[in-house]
Amino acid sequence: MGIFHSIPHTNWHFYLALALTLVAGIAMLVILQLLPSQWRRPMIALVTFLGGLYYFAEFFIPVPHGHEGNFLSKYMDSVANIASVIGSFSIGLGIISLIGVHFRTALRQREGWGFSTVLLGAFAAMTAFTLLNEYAPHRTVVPRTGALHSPITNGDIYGVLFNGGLASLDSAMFALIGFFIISASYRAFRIRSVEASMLMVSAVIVMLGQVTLGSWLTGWLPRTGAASAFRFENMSEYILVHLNSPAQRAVTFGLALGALATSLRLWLSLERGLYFDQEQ
Amino acid sequence: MMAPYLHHLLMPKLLLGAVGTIAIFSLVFRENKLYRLFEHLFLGLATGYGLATTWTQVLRTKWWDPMVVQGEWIWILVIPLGLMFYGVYTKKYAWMSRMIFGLYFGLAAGTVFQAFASEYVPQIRASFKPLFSAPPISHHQFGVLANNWIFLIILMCVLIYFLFAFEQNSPVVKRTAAAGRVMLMIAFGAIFGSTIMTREALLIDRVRFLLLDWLQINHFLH
Amino acid sequence: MNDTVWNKLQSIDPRVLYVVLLVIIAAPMLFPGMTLPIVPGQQSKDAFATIQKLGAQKPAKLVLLDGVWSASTRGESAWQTQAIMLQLMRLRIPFAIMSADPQNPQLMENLADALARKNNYVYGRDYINFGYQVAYTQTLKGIVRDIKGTLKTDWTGKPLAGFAIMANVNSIKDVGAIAEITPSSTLDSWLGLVTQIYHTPLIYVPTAVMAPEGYPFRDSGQIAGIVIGVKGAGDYESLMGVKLEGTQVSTALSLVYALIIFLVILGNIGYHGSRLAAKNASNREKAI
Amino acid sequence: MQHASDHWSIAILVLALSLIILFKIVTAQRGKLPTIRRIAGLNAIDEAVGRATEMGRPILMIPGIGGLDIVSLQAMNIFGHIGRSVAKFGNRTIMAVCDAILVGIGEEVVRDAYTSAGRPELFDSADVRFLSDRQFAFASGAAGIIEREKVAASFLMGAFYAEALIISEVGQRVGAIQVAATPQFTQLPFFIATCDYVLLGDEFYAAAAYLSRNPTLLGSIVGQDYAKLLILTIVVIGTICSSGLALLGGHIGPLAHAFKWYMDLFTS
Repeated sequence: MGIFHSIPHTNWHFYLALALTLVAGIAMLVILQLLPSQWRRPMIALVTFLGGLYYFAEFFIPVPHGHEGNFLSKYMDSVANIASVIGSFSIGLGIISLIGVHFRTALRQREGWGFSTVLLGAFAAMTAFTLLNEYAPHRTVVPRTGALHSPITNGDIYGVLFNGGLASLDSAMFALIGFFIISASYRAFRIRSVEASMLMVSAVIVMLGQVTLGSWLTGWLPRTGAASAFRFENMSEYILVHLNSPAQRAVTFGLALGALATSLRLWLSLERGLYFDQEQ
Repeated sequence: MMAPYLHHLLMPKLLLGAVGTIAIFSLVFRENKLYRLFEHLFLGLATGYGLATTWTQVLRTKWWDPMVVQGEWIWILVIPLGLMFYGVYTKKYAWMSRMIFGLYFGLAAGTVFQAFASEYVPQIRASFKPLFSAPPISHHQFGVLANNWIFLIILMCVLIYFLFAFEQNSPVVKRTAAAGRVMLMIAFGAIFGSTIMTREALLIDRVRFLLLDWLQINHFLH
Repeated sequence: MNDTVWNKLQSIDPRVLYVVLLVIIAAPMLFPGMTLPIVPGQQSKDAFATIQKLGAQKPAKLVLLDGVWSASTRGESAWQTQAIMLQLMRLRIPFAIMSADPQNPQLMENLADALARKNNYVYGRDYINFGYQVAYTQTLKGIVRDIKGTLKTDWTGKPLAGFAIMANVNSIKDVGAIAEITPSSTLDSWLGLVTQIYHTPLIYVPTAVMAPEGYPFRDSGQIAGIVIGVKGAGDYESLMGVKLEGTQVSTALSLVYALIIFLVILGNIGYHGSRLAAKNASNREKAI
Repeated sequence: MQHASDHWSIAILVLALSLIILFKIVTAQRGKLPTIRRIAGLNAIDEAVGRATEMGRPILMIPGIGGLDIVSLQAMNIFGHIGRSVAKFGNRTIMAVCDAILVGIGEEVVRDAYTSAGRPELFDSADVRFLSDRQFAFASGAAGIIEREKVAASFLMGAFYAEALIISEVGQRVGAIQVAATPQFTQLPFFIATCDYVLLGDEFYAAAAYLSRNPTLLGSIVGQDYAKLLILTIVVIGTICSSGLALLGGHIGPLAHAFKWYMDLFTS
């Protein structure tokens, strides 16, 4: 923040500046549209390159002695902010996609239009009450009557929608994994091949290393000495620390290089229009 | 006696949470109307919440306030830039959306160098583990050295499995790569096993919510 | 051929498994008396002993409970937190709550308040809640030198200087131990920024998934003990000789694990049984 | 480390790796087309697509639940290629996305796939669906689609987390052929347990090259391989150095200094 010139919003110059800049911005779009279309691909490539260049330069330009960063570093936050602000304008794409589909379904009463209506209603209600809870949490919606001991406020309704609705649906969905992990392990842990068996054996050892059940089975083994290595908790720890981590690290190296390569190809637009093939 | 209990069961927040949980759980038996209802409710709530918080947490704090309150007029430029996204819906302006996407491709790509240096090079360094040690070697030291050998061997096997440019037809490479896959499976098994507790604990917590917090069965038991 | 016992064994309808699972999970809640004996793991014992040692010295130093968990891992983290708080209260050790998640202060406070009522602990005298710390790294760097100056107020916004419990608590030097109750990888920042400086004992209280991150540091002595997931909470309760949620949930977990292993065995019997059967069948055909 | 000048040696390593990759890309573009080993999961794609067409059931693509980053873009890249063969068969593609920006990109990718296969009329923008940017809301929506559309094949490629098992287990239940690829090491076990084919580790990054035979991508893969070998060499030499130091014990000499110097090159 604070890197941009500012005019107090009480001053009419501020509104003039706003208007002019907005006009200029739209004019820029018009001009872009008028430019010859064979310029478009190179322009996209240029913009992409410039987008990446900032971070590249910020990293590689030497930092003068006794300084926190180089001359680009102080704009890091601003760049991140601008990116997230412009990016958040794209939320419309998502809303149009989801709401659009269900709006049409509801309107034309296609199969399942009832569900679409519920979705639209929930969407409207949640948007409204999240904002109302932000701006007027204590405003009364339903006044206190005989049945009600206290009036219902925006905050109350938001609480029901968020805690009763969103949050508990979140954890319910998360908890489904508890069911599926059972059927998945029942199906997957078969001694079919060396690989499948290894998957199963290490999974079972680690499981037994975690619960009392395992402590019973090998609890009789001595705490120390060679034999202690065969206690489930120790075997499981050995697998997790000494067998898991090198494999994981090797994979990480590959993935890091993959990301590096993909970034280079994108940044320098080497991928001859993979995403944007049909350039009209 | 019954009235307060009923009142408790019907408390909106609890009731919605409980019925919603049951609806979601019903999916594991079969997709059904109740699940579908709450799925749509869920998506609606989530999208509405997303939209509202995009305003309260991003646009208002990072854009509107700086622009209107602090008077940083230049921020208005964000509107035409943001509009470019919507070119995607028309053939004529689609390329403009590609331009703004391009900007984001660039931003996403540019950060990789610093990330690689700060996240992954340390892991390279951490792999320099001694395989020998000056005698006398204690019992503990011996164990450490043995583990370092195992570390290096597994690291090599797995890395070699992930070589693509070289057809793995030389028996040595083939075997090493095969060993690499086996090592991977051991690692995957370990992860699978160590994840179960956390997942089941969560399911148990939801069932507790239904039986104890909502139905309060413990009151009937004693 | 498809309805042989072997095939039945290796293709049980998942929905049957889910019902059995639900029954197993619900059982310990329906019959609270029904608990399996718990064999505490070494990791939990080390953690437990560390705090017992603090309780032995009078006046006991403040213990800092750092909560990174939110409602989504309540199923594990809450019972771990409860077990540790109970041990602290029984030893009359003062403790402070600090959070790295916006939801966490309320969740921890609820647990603390509920226990406080039974163990006559008073907020501000015996325990305090520093609340959610936004700039986490800066906070950690700060509290090493000056706790009151860095955190300034408790979670309700009252100045820390006004609380009796903070009278002799200035820097991390005055903290007897730190418990990191976390479902994510926050260990490094504590080891790197805080504990190494005055070798404050750190107790690692992760969800079961995160436990492996702690092992290397336990071996190097940078961690005093690990309370692993809900099993850790159960261990802890058995070490204190109480049976709370930790024990109950561990019991359910042990049963679930037993179920999984039983199913894996069934599946393999079925799988290999049917293969053997098929082999014999084909051999017989050859003989004829 | 925040800046190259904190540790030049490390920055130079990053540059060297980048240059190796770029060099291989350029040589490949110059027409020296490299071959890469077969990747089991990917040969299955045409089979999956073909079977889906026979059954007359749609194909589901999910580019993970990450935002607009390298991983999601790589996933879109792969889907661009799968999409082409789907379009050739004249089948229907449903793409479920978890990030608003990716909706736009997804539309582009799928439309391009149908257009370049000469079947633009088959593209329906309503089939590129934003479900939610909230992890488990997205999972519930994805599960719903899989169940109701009875998808015949689903391709789960990109950044997946806990929801991975939910989505793939539901898919397995409706009998979809599932091919998964994710850089999230901790989710691979669950894909292995539920999917027919799983691309491990950076097979995820090799996939696009393998499918497209596009020189740039193939070159990049070869470059990545050489980069891996460089890293392996660095690790081996590093191991020798640290072993050497250990063997020398406390004894300080030019050799010990050399060992330390090498190890410090990579110490940040």
